[in-house]
Amino acid sequence: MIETLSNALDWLSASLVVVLMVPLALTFWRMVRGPGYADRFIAIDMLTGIAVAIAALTAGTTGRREFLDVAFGIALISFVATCALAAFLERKGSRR
Amino acid sequence: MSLVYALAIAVISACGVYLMLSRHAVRILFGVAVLSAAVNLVILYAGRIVSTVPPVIPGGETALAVEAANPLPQALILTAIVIGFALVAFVAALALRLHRSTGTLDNRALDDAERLGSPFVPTEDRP
Amino acid sequence: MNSLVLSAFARIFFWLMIAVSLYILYRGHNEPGGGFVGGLIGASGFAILVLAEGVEAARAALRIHPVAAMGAGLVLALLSGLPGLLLEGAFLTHWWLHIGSFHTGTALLFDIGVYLVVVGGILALVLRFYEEDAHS
Amino acid sequence: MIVLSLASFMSKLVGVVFLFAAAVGLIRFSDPLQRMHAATKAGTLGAGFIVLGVVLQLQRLDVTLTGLAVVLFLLLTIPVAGHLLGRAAYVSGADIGGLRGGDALEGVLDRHPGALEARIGETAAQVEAQ
Amino acid sequence: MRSSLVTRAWDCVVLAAVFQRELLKSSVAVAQAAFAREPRTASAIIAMPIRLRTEFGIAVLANMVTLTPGTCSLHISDDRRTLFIHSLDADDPEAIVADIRSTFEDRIRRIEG
Amino acid sequence: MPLIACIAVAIASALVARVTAPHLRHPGWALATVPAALFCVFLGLGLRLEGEAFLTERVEWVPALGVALGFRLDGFSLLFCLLITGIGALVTIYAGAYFADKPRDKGARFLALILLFMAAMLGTVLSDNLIGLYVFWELTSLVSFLLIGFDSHQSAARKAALQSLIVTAGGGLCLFGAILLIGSALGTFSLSEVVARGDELTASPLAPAILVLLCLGTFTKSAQVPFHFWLPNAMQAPTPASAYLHSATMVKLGVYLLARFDQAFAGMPAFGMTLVVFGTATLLVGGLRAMMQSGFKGVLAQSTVGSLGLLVLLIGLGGETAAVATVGFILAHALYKAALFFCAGNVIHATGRTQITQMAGLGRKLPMTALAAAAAALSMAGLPPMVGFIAKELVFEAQLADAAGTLALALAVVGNAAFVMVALLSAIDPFWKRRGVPSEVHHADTPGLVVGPLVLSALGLLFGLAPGLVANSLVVPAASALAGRPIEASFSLWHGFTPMLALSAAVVALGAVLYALWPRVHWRLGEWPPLVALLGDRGYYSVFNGILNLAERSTRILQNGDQRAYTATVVAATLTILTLGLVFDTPGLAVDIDLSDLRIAPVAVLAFMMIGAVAATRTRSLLTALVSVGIVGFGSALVFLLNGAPDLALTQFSVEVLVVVILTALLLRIPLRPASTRTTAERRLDLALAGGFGIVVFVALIAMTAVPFDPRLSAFFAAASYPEAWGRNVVNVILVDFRAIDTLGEIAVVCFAALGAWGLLRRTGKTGGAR
Amino acid sequence: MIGVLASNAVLWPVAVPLATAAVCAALWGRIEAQRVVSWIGTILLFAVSLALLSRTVMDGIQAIQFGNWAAPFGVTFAADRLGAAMAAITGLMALATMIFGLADIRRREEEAGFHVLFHGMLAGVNGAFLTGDIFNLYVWFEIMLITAMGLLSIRRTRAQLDGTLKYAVLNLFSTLLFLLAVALLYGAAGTLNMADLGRVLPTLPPSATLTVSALLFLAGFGIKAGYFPLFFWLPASYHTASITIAAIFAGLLTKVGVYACYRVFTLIFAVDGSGLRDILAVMAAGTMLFGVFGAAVQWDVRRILSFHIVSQIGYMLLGLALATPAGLAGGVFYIVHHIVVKANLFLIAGAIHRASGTFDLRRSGGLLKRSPLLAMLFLVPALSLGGIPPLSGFWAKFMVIDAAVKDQAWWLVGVSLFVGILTLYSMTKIWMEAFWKSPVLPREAARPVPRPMLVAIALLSAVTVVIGLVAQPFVLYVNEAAAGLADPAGYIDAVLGPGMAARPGATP
Ligand code: NA
Ligand code: NA
Repeated sequence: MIETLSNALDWLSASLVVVLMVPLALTFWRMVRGPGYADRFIAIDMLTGIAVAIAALTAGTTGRREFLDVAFGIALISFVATCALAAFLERKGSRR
Repeated sequence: MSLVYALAIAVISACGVYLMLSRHAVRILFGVAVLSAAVNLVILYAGRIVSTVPPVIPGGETALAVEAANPLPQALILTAIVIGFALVAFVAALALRLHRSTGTLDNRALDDAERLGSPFVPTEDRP
Repeated sequence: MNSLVLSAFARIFFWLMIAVSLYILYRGHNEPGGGFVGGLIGASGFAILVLAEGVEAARAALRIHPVAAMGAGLVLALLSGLPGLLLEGAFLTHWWLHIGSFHTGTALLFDIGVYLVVVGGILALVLRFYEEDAHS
Repeated sequence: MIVLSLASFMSKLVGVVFLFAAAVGLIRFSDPLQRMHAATKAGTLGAGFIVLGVVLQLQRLDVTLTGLAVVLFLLLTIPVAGHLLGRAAYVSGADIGGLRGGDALEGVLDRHPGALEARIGETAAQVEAQ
Repeated sequence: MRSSLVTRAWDCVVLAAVFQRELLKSSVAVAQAAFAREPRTASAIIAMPIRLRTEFGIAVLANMVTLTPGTCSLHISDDRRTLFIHSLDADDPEAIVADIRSTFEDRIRRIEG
Repeated sequence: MPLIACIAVAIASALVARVTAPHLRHPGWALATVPAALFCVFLGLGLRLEGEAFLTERVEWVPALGVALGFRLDGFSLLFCLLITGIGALVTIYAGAYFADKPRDKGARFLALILLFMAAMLGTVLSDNLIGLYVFWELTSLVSFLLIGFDSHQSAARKAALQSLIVTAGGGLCLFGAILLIGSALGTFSLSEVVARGDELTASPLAPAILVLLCLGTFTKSAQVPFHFWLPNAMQAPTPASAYLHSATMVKLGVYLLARFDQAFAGMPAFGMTLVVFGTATLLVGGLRAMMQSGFKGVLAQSTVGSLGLLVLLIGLGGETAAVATVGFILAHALYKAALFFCAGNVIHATGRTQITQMAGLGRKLPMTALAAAAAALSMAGLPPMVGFIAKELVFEAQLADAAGTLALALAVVGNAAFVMVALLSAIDPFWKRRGVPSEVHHADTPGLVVGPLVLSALGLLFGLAPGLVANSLVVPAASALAGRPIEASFSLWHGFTPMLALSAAVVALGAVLYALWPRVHWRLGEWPPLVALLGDRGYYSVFNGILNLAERSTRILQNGDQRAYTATVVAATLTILTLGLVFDTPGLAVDIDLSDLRIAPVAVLAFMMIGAVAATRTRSLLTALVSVGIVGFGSALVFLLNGAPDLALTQFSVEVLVVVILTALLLRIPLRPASTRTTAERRLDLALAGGFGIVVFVALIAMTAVPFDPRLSAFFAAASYPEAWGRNVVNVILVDFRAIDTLGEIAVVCFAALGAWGLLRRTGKTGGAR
Repeated sequence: MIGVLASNAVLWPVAVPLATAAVCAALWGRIEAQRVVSWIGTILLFAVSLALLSRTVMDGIQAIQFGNWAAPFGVTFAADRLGAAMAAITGLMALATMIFGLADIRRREEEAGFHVLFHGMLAGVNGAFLTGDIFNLYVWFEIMLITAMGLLSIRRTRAQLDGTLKYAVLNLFSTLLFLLAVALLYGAAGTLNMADLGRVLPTLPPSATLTVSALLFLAGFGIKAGYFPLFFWLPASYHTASITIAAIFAGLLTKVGVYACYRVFTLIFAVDGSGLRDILAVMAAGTMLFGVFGAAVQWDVRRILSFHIVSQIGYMLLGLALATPAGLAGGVFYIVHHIVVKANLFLIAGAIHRASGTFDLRRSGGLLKRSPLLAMLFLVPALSLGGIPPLSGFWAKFMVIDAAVKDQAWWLVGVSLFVGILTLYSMTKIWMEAFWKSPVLPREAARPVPRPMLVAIALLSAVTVVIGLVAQPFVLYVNEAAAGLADPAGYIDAVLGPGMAARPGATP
């Protein structure tokens, strides 16, 4: 019984990655379709969370810490991209 | 699964080639990036995509598990990613410099190299 | 970018990233990471400085010229192969020091070289791309 | 044991739901600033819950430390990122249709009257001139 | 009048806990809004006078504001006296300001000492 | 090794001349000692040759290619060697005097070239190895080019030089082709061996090709129709060069080689017929064009063309008499034509004029020149008692003896009459013509300028009076060498009343008539467009310019300056070869497709990547494109993440971030929505090309499914990573240890790319821009 | 110690320039110090490349395994006669161009990283010549590409930037095709070591993957090498580079593409008995013909020479297309000869520019009087390129065309001969316009040719003359090199261990 439940949970955990494909698709949609540059950039920022989530879930399903390390790296570094995008938007978009 | 990978790689590389056929320097740059990504996937594909286990030897063991992913393509891709990045960065710098120097990135307006010493351009017209 | 929030946190991010990058560099031989990823994260730290405080601040933070850093990294990577060449007869044969279950060797030197090249190279790129156009 | 598994799964599930909500918000909200609320907050929290779930699932010290570090980094970076993006959106003249309750920033920050994408959409020559 | 180090450390812990709670509340709110039948349409940018001494304190406040329900810091005036906040809820700006003041700003001031 | 020594001395003398001539008081006389000495050596060597006897020397040069410096002196080459060195000595003296009033350095350069040319000539006629022969052959073309363009400030000289080089070196390449074919057919490059194995040669399937290429090579050199035009244009060269190269020696190389091969092609009648046809045509064209000229050197040059035609005709004929006639005519022609050129040079040098019509009454002012001209002209006209008479008799005899010759005989009479006319014109008009004002001269005869013509004319007389001097020592051995067997031939002044004598008389009479007509017809003929078009170098220029036009058009099309056209062509070419290869080289397409391992998440990510890639191509906004490309990159990171490659995922993700950092900085400064750069048609074509590329990639990838994977390398890394390289992250161990050199190269790329970008984006206008 | 250095002879021609580049980069901003290091590096490179050559001649194929990891697991460097010759000629080119550069390279170019990029490029070139690993070859190609782009654009004139862009696009495409080919090959054969590939591939059944891989190699290398119809980037860019750089490009870079073709299509894939042969033959003819056509219509010396690179590449490709030992030998001879000659001609173009003030032949002139020594020195490479005996180019043409004759490839023989005359024509054009013709530009435009330029030109001309006059050892050398290419068993054994070539199925 418990084993069955445990197995079911494992299976469900694994399929959570599949579920995450939906927010990923929506985010991509926002990235490509905009309409504004700000919208696209916000969507790109959102990718960080999804990427961390997928990495973490993979770590969970495989039981390997290496994937959590990836999440760790993503969490840290993606911020730079957001900064760059914001800087771009502010400088390109401002009156100057 | 191979079929899906093959299809995706084919589509992505076709898009890369299409972008590279543009006359705009930055689109060409994007083409290089896309085609590079496709080729990286080809390397992964060539090593046979069969496993989700990372090729890291767990503590306490001395050899990689049999079911681990093929590490060699990963190492090759890593090298290729880095090289691709370096090239993209250089071409971006080139594009920026081109724009600063000529005010355009459209290849139809960029003919300084072909005009230099061209027999088909009148002498007094040459830079 | 003239943002108080960013500039107040920039140095924290910078040092955090440098620290993390060194950690990732160090442990790369056994876990995901290594000189390249470490270098990328380190360079990102500098990129934060560039974005928050400008090009000069980042240059000052590196202290040596980014190109010289790349050169030094490349030299280091080459040098790390020499002990193996002289002692084992083949270039890039790494030389190991074993302390119990702890192993370190010239491979780490090599990775440090990679790290330096990546940090210097990417910083060079970012600096140039974020310099204000003084002309044009 | 099974309790932890269950908790872990629930945590992940909550995370996924939050991420889902964030993505839906990203699609449904009417202007960039509203969308940003969804992305930064719900997205971050969703990721955090999932990491927490994995920490609960694996129950190892190294995983726990790494997981905590991930959450810490997310909490550190997301608000700054949100702040920067929001301000940039505002300055660049992004179309903030939902802003009906007043704009205290008007006159404080130099907001461009037209959205960037609208401006460059017109002619390339115009962009050249700026 | 600076409070003791111990007090300030305790305040930090409290602040962090409060912050977690607020973050949770904020996310739930966003999730609700996202799935709501009628997506909200009216938001506002409001100005909040701030009384913090240090830049770092201001930055921390701004970040916390961002991560709390329905609000996001957009800008800090050049004289460091006003924080501009985007609020998803445009109904009662004063209440929002008062809420932020009580949950975050006062605590941060205490930690600043 | 006397032969090699002779050639070496000749080459060395050229260098010596270049260095010492500017410092010598009489460089011509001094340097003439070298050819004179060589002449004596060859005379000495010749006296030791009897009948078919010959002298060979051989030094290996590139034995790996079958190339030796093989030299062979027989009667025929002896004749040439004596002419080359003997006339060479006189030309050297003459050139010294000719350039006496010019800057010394210029004279030195000229003398050096003349001596170098002599060396090249000697090498050609002495070479037995065909490759060696070709080396010297091309050297003569080259020196000829330098000499024709010697007055390089004149565009006419440069033009003529280029023309001669194109024709003779182009012909040289044909000769080269012939030589390679011969080597391929017979396995040897030895000329004597090839001649000895003539039957094998003619039996070879390559024989027709060899014949054609050989004729092209020799006809160009010896100015045969249709390559006759370059030789008269070559008169742009200073006269000593004209006398030496373009009348007496170099142009006879073609004849020399044809004569050599005559015996080898004995079994192939087409060879003889070709020569007769082209030789006769050349004889007529030369004669006719001589009638059209009025320049002194030009007239002589045209008659040289005719003479060369006559020689080729003779070689084409069979029989012993033809061989003797060939040899005799070569000898006589060299003597009189060089002498006449010297005389022409003297007149031109003294008066500064070039047209015969502008010259008059020079007989008293340049008496020695006039005397020499008269004697040489007698020989040329084929009048007794000159050697030219003997030669002409032999020519007619040979023609009468051969069926093909009889056919050409009538035409030959006309051609020979033209020679008579030229002879009369050269000997009479400039010197003794009454009409017009006597020309002014800048100087009288000088010893250096007259010794050459006088000696040559005197020899013409001497050999005519005493043919025995040369008959058995020179003519018969040479003819025997050509025929490949000992020949009993009569080389004497008087044969009695023969048909040949009658023909000679007719020729002289006809020649006299032509001479009388010349003042009235030459300019009319010379300006008659159809004739000019037919006989001039218009054909050459239409071919030449045709090729250049083709070149220009192809270059305009191919290298059109359009980047997209380049890329499109490259992609199209790549696709073409891929398609050809797949169609012809792959037996079917084996695939092994398994859909049971389908996982949804990677499939979704791959789908997103495809959509991203397509979106990147669809949008006109660079920013949207950047975002779409970002999807592809981010998608790769996820694919890596989902397939057990955390290192890759992290790296790809980090790289994506830095790409955003850099590219946004780029996009900040450029228009984000550039106008479209492709027309709809171009876009369609690009779509087709890109689609084709995708299909090929797809085929290659699914075909891989049927290939079993060889996991040797990965298995080794899996096993050795920790025990031998002390690392648990196998990917990283590969990077820093197993394949560290890759990584070293990779960081070098990063270093150089960053450095290049650093340099590209340095500030302008300041030094220290590298900061 | 000496023993270790000597047994790693194949390492140094790569390590020395790479280290030189690295040290120069580390000395950033200190131009004088960089110059000293750069010179030491150049001389050392010349020395070690000669040492490698002599060791290869004495002891046969030199192979090293990096990190002592046995092939095919690690990365191998191996020098057979072909590789050693290429490395040696690279050393010579480096020396000559550095000498020339004394009078040509400006301080501003040095500040922009000339020394780093120059030695980096040499490392890339030598790495490509000496590596025995197909993926590693890709890495060296990229080093070459990136340094070449840096050097090409070093003066940042508009023409250089435009030229660099055109260079970049097609060469990036080329390297991507190359990498794709490597990936497919790895997927089919499971190994990257070239000797191992040569051993394994014959045992594999034919597959579309392998066919596509082979042809992608051809296309990728073909773009690099400037084959028809893939050469467009070359005439669009080479003439914009400053002369020292153009000379080393002209000499070396395209030849790396040709070399790679020779290596891959002898060791790994077989040309003979496949459709490849006809494809190569058509490409060779087109390369010769359209290259020389392009050259014939140009008036700018650099452009003439650039198109001639293409044209001459056709002869080298012809050698490979024949796929006979004689053809390969001719091709190898052609490569070696042409590197020297073409680099020299570019150097002379620089000297012509100095002495007459222009690269435009129509405005040039009078150099025979102004610089008779230069005129003499010009004739050597020009006539050699034109195939005039007894210079090096004659033997090269002789060997290639003779191989075509022996192979009864008549139309190729015809095209080769025809192209020969047009080659001579365009060399003559330079001679007539720049040297013979009276000067067009005023005297002030002309400057005396600096001594270092003449020294460099004389050095290379001397090499051309020596190869021409003493051709026998060179012919023997390339014959052996070609024999090694035609039968790669020796190479395979040297890399994988004795007897491995004979056991295609075995696992080392
Ligand atoms: Na070249
Ligand atoms: Na050519």
